[in-house]
Amino acid sequence: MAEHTLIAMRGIVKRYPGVTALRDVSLSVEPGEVMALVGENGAGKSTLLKILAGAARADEGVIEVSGQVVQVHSPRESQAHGIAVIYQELNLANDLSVAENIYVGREPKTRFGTVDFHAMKSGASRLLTSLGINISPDEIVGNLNIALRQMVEIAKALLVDARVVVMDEPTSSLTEEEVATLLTLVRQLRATGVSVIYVSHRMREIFEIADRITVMRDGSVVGVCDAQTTSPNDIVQMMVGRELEDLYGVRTVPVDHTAIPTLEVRGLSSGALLHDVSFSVRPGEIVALAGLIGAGRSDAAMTIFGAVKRRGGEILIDGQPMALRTPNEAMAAGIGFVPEDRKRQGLFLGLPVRENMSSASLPRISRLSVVSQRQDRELARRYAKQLGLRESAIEVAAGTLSGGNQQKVVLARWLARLPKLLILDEPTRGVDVGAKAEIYQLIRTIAGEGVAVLVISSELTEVLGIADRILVMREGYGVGELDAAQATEKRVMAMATGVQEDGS
Amino acid sequence: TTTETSPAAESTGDKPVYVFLPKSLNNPYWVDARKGMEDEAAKLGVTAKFLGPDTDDAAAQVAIFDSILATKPAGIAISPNDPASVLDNIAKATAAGIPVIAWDGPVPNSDVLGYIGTDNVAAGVQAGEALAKSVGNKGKVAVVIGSLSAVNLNQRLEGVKKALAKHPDIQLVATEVSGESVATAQTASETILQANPDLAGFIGIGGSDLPGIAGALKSADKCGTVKAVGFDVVPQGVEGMNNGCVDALISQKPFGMTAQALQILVDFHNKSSKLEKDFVVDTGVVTVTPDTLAEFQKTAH
Amino acid sequence: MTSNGEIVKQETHGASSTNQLAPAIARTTLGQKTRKTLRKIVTARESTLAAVVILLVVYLSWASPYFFTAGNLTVVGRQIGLALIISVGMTFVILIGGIDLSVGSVVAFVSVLTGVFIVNLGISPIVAVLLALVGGAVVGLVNGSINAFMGIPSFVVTLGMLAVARGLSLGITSGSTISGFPSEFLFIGQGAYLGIPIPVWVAAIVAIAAHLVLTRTTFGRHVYFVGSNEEAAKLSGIRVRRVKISVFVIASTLAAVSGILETARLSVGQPAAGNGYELLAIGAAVIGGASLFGGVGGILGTALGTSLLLLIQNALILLGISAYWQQVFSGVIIVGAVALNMWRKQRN
Amino acid sequence: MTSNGEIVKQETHGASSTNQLAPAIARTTLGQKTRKTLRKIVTARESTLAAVVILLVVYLSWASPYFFTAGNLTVVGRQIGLALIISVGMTFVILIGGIDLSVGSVVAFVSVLTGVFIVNLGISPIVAVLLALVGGAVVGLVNGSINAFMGIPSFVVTLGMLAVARGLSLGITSGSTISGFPSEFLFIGQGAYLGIPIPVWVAAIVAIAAHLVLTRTTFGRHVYFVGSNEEAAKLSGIRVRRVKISVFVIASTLAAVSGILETARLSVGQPAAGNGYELLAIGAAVIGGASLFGGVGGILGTALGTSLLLLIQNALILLGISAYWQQVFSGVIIVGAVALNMWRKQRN
Ligand SMILES: Nc1ncnc2c1ncn2[C@@H]1O[C@H](COP(=O)(O)OP(=O)(O)OP(=O)(O)O)[C@@H](O)[C@H]1O
Ligand SMILES: Nc1ncnc2c1ncn2[C@@H]1O[C@H](COP(=O)(O)OP(=O)(O)OP(=O)(O)O)[C@@H](O)[C@H]1O
Ligand SMILES: [Mg+2]
Ligand SMILES: [Mg+2]
Repeated sequence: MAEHTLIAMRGIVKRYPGVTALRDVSLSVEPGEVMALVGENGAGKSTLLKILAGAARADEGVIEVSGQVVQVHSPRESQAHGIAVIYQELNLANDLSVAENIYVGREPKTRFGTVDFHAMKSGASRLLTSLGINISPDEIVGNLNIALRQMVEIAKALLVDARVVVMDEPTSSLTEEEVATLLTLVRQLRATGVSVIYVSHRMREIFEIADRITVMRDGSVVGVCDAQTTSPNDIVQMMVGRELEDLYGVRTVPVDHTAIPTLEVRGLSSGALLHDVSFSVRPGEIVALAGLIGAGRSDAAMTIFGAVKRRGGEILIDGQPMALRTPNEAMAAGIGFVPEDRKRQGLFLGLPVRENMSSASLPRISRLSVVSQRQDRELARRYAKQLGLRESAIEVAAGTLSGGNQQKVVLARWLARLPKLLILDEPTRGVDVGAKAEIYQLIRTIAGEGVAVLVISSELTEVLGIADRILVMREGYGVGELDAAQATEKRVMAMATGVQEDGS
Repeated sequence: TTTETSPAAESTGDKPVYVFLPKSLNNPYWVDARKGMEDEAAKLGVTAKFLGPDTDDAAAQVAIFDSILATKPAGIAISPNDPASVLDNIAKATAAGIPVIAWDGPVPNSDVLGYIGTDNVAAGVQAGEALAKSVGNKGKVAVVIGSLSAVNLNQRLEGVKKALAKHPDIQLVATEVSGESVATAQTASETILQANPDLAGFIGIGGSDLPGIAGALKSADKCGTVKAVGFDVVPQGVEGMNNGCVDALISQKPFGMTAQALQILVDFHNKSSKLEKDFVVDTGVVTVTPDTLAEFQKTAH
Repeated sequence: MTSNGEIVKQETHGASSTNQLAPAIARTTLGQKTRKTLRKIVTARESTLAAVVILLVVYLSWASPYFFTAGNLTVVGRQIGLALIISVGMTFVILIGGIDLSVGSVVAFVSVLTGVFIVNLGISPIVAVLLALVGGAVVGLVNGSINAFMGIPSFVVTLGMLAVARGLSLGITSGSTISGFPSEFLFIGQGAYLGIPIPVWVAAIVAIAAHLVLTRTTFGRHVYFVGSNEEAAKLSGIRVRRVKISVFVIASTLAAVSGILETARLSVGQPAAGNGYELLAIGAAVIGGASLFGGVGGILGTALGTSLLLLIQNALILLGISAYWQQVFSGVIIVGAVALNMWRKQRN
Repeated sequence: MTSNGEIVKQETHGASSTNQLAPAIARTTLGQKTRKTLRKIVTARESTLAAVVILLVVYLSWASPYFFTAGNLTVVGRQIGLALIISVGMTFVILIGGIDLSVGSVVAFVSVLTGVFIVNLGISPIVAVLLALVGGAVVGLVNGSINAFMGIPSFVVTLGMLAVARGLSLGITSGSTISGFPSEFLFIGQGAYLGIPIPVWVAAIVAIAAHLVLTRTTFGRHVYFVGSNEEAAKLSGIRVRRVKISVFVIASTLAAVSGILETARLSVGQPAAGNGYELLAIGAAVIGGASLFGGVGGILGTALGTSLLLLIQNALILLGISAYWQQVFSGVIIVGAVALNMWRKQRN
């Protein structure tokens, strides 16, 4: 190759108080290649990319762009080198519109030097349409759900005339359709000579798109492989340090189909998005809600949990109709709920992980309203261990954890509460394969103990792997139910998109 | 532009230090008071400090009083924001052998050695009389007062009302607060003028009130038509009088008052005072009118 | 100041929560357009507040024969104008999620500076005014730089500056006031042009300019962005520090403008000026819908908030409410007006 | 109040950012433990501020022969105590991301109420004090309910209440002050127990209790949760409204406690009391590290902030700094102290 390596990071070291996030990491990206970056939660992927983006400073090491050593002290400087970034933790202004977010810092100007809102809106519309997203550019970002915000973040990065696009888990909350669109886009970028650094925990995507794969573990690079000559199992082995045979596990205790359903909803409606949805979950059963972005799955979950006002229908817990007007009432009825948007709905970012974990179980670990420090610590230790969090992470502020580890904290909060109905909205968003297997195992275990589980997931393989029954939703309606045995990806997709009704 | 007659952080080991505790600092009235004190201190060759809160505030004044007690001054003159609030500290000072006198405002039922100043009620009566005279004993009048809760201002108001009560043809139609702000005083006066187009006269009770009234009269072009009476001969009052916007000023002679008060304190410190316990030195109130203004200014300092 | 419709229409870009999205179809007839504009006005964030202010004006015109007179409108207008100039600056600071407690002290500082320059030093009024403005701007520069570079919360920085600027004013004058300004200087506070007081003109120009800056320029958009999500703003390549410093300079400079006009209006430079103005200005912005967490708010709301606060003061005097009870009324009215606004917003 | 180490050690649970985690190994020797505790103290959020306060005390003891005298310490202690009681309540409000501007007016309201009850109506002091406390609590209940149920920003609600409570105090008394309290009542403001003024005892108890509530109880956790992320708190089953209302009741009740003590100290019930206390209290909490965005802060920080602010006032008088320039010094010192704290934190 006559050309220079496009991006070369050499000997990068990054220390945070108490943690060394990166130890002597090197990474190279050639022009027009897709370099996948994989590794366990907390391996240092995001940190490495933030350093490349100028959002964090390396303690040691150099960055070269086209063979030139460059200083990247701010996102501005990084942008000037043609680096565009899709951050893992979305960086959007919730009070502003979609168009304004996409064009921030690059606003088109009119003849008078003012912002050309017209050009901005039409440009944003075009971009979003090319991403297969139908939202108004005037919509306030704060009103969008996390998947749509993810798409806005993607659009924002694509606006830049970049030489390399960094994508840190762009698909963690997207469904198959959007993922397919995004991968097509990545291919188009590659075809025009733009490089892409692609981070994901979904192996399928990695092997679909990557030219090379860099594997990180514990702050170091443990290998760089050619995607053609490596198998997913090799990568998982390198990441986790062991084979993963059966990711999803198998049901050991059969579901009692005669038992009174723990949860039954009849004709549930709420807001503009949920219409007449009915289904039930029996003790020990794992039911999944599948559908596309905006199908109303999260709304259904939020409504059951009392976080969204119910406009119609009935909710029965153990056969008893319940009002469930607030999350507090839902919890009293034995419901637990892991929301989809951990940053906005889940975490107390500035508070210690320990307090985050016990926040829904305080009555259990306190006497006369005084929290038992010992039980508090024990609870945190137990779940940190179960979910593969370092014990030293217990006292740090939740906001300093890696994305996947933050997700584990929210999961721990609800596992610790021992509910009889657990609603999981995207429980494994951003979680690495190893931890995923642990989480699935945990879900299996509590289901085995008789807990009813309602899972919402955008990853079809996950839905198929774990659910006993699948309810498919489209545009706020329940459009069909499938037994695990009958379900295939094709059938679920067909129902979800409504392209080819087969109505079994 | 320092306050004291001595440098800021001098050692006060042997030299006696006298402290004056005014109600506040940010009012021209206190500028004259301070100058009187400074001139006298220079004359007597003693150190005197002028320490007060930024704005009228009883608790802040007591906090300063508290702190100053620790420095064991040779004598204290206090102009209380609220007489009851300083009783405790006066008792402590007296117990520590520090002579305390009330100045500018009395502290009844206290351990103070005596009082030098004016009678605020009497001053109010004089102001009321001056206004009655200037409006020809009839018509609507309005009051602008710095604060509804300041003891001295309430006493003046009481005097004003007492005087006006003797004139049945005079009606008090509005009492508004300025919060000791010239801007608010002017705003309130302007609005009163709107609501009472036939207003005959104004009285400004606090130090910032007359300047505001004068400004309002000027901007409404009613100088001379609507009479204005106020307290303290402050620069803006004088200017207003020269412009024909102000008709009478009630002076409490702050300059002479502090000078005399310092002399009294020094005498007490030196045990040479001929004044008895609970003395009252009435420094008198003067009504200054445009005719007597020049004369007053000559003699005041 | 400007026609209501105009402002509301632009305002909805800002950070409104109107969810009524018109379909993407471009073929809108004229009738549709008018209806759309109308609906936008009615559903705009500020519409209820505007309605409250209008109702107050109507009520006052009915209840007091003196309210709707040229004289009183001039009086109220000037007061609103002087306060609005400060509130507009405060709005910028609040929009980035900051607060500026020092504006009142800046008024005092500038009042004293103007007095010293013009009266004591005999500098020509125009030069003196410019120098005083520079003085105000420097205060803002200090506030902004400490906030942006040291990361000290703006509340603390400006609380310190509140004391420092007030202390300087007291120290420079030893507590005395400065009078004896030439009449050409006094004109800018007391005079009128086309029957409208100069401060009203200045306030109108300031408010319209600020509105245009906030809604139409990249700087304005960046102000909103920084306030909405500072981290995201930084990652998007916005020079966050520069925005912050600019915003504090704007706030202080506008406070200085108001301070100069007030000095001219009162004919006196005084260290006691501007006491408590910070609360009035913050209150006006927040009543007008600005969020102290940043990212939400606008000049139209602030103008309405300022008007409401000062109209209430005017009303209580005109209606002859006892001074002892005025504050009770004013507190209740303020909360009531905002409650109405909230209730409307939630129902939408 | 209590030994420094104790508090610091507990404090780090609150919402600290110390990331120095001891290894998980349980076999810690005594020496290690001491070193751990020491390190925790040194790296705690508040340590630099504490160092500044200690340095100030040391400097003052050296610079002024009057500072470290029983008399002066009593004086400063009482001032700090009275302010701290209010600041503690304010800390609760700030922790949930709110603000309470009405505390100063509550002091006035309660001061007047106490006067009316004891002097005018002749109610026995104990009953009168309890009634006055209820009065204060009711103010908080109103603030909290309007904020929680109508969603009106606390700034607006308490700005309204600032006016209403002050207006009521003025209206009830027609502006006059009330004196003539029996000496058993005055004792709680002027007296001492074991040589330490009663207000200091009260403040110490309040501060320690508040610290324990915030760090040890479920309610305290809820306060931090609500301030850190209201949405997440709601979804964790926390009754957010209840927490909000409680917090405002706490703030108002503590302001009432301080108001009663101050009334006893000044021997007078006055409608002008408490003017500007809100800024002092908010300032103390923020200087002590609390964030106005909620979720960050603690009682230790607030206590240090309050001490700093009042020590400066005392120092400037003792050192004989001209009253006209004192504010300049105090502003600079405040910002300087916080800057030091920031700088230390960033270096860590
Ligand atoms: N601001 C911070 N302060 C302290 N530690 C941090 C901070 N940011 C990251 N870390 C630590 O750095 C390490 C690497 O985190 P990073 O986010 O890079 O992981 P990751 O590989 O992206 O993981 P994931 O797949 O979960 O996103 C983690 O141990 C994390 O706790
Ligand atoms: N086209 C759209 N334009 C604007 N907002 C939309 C659109 N589609 C969905 N939304 C918003 O996003 C939310 C989608 O609902 P919900 O989150 O329940 O769907 P979901 O099936 O869980 O989808 P996802 O998998 O993306 O979370 C709704 O609250 C709606 O306001
Ligand atoms: Mg990551
Ligand atoms: Mg969803």
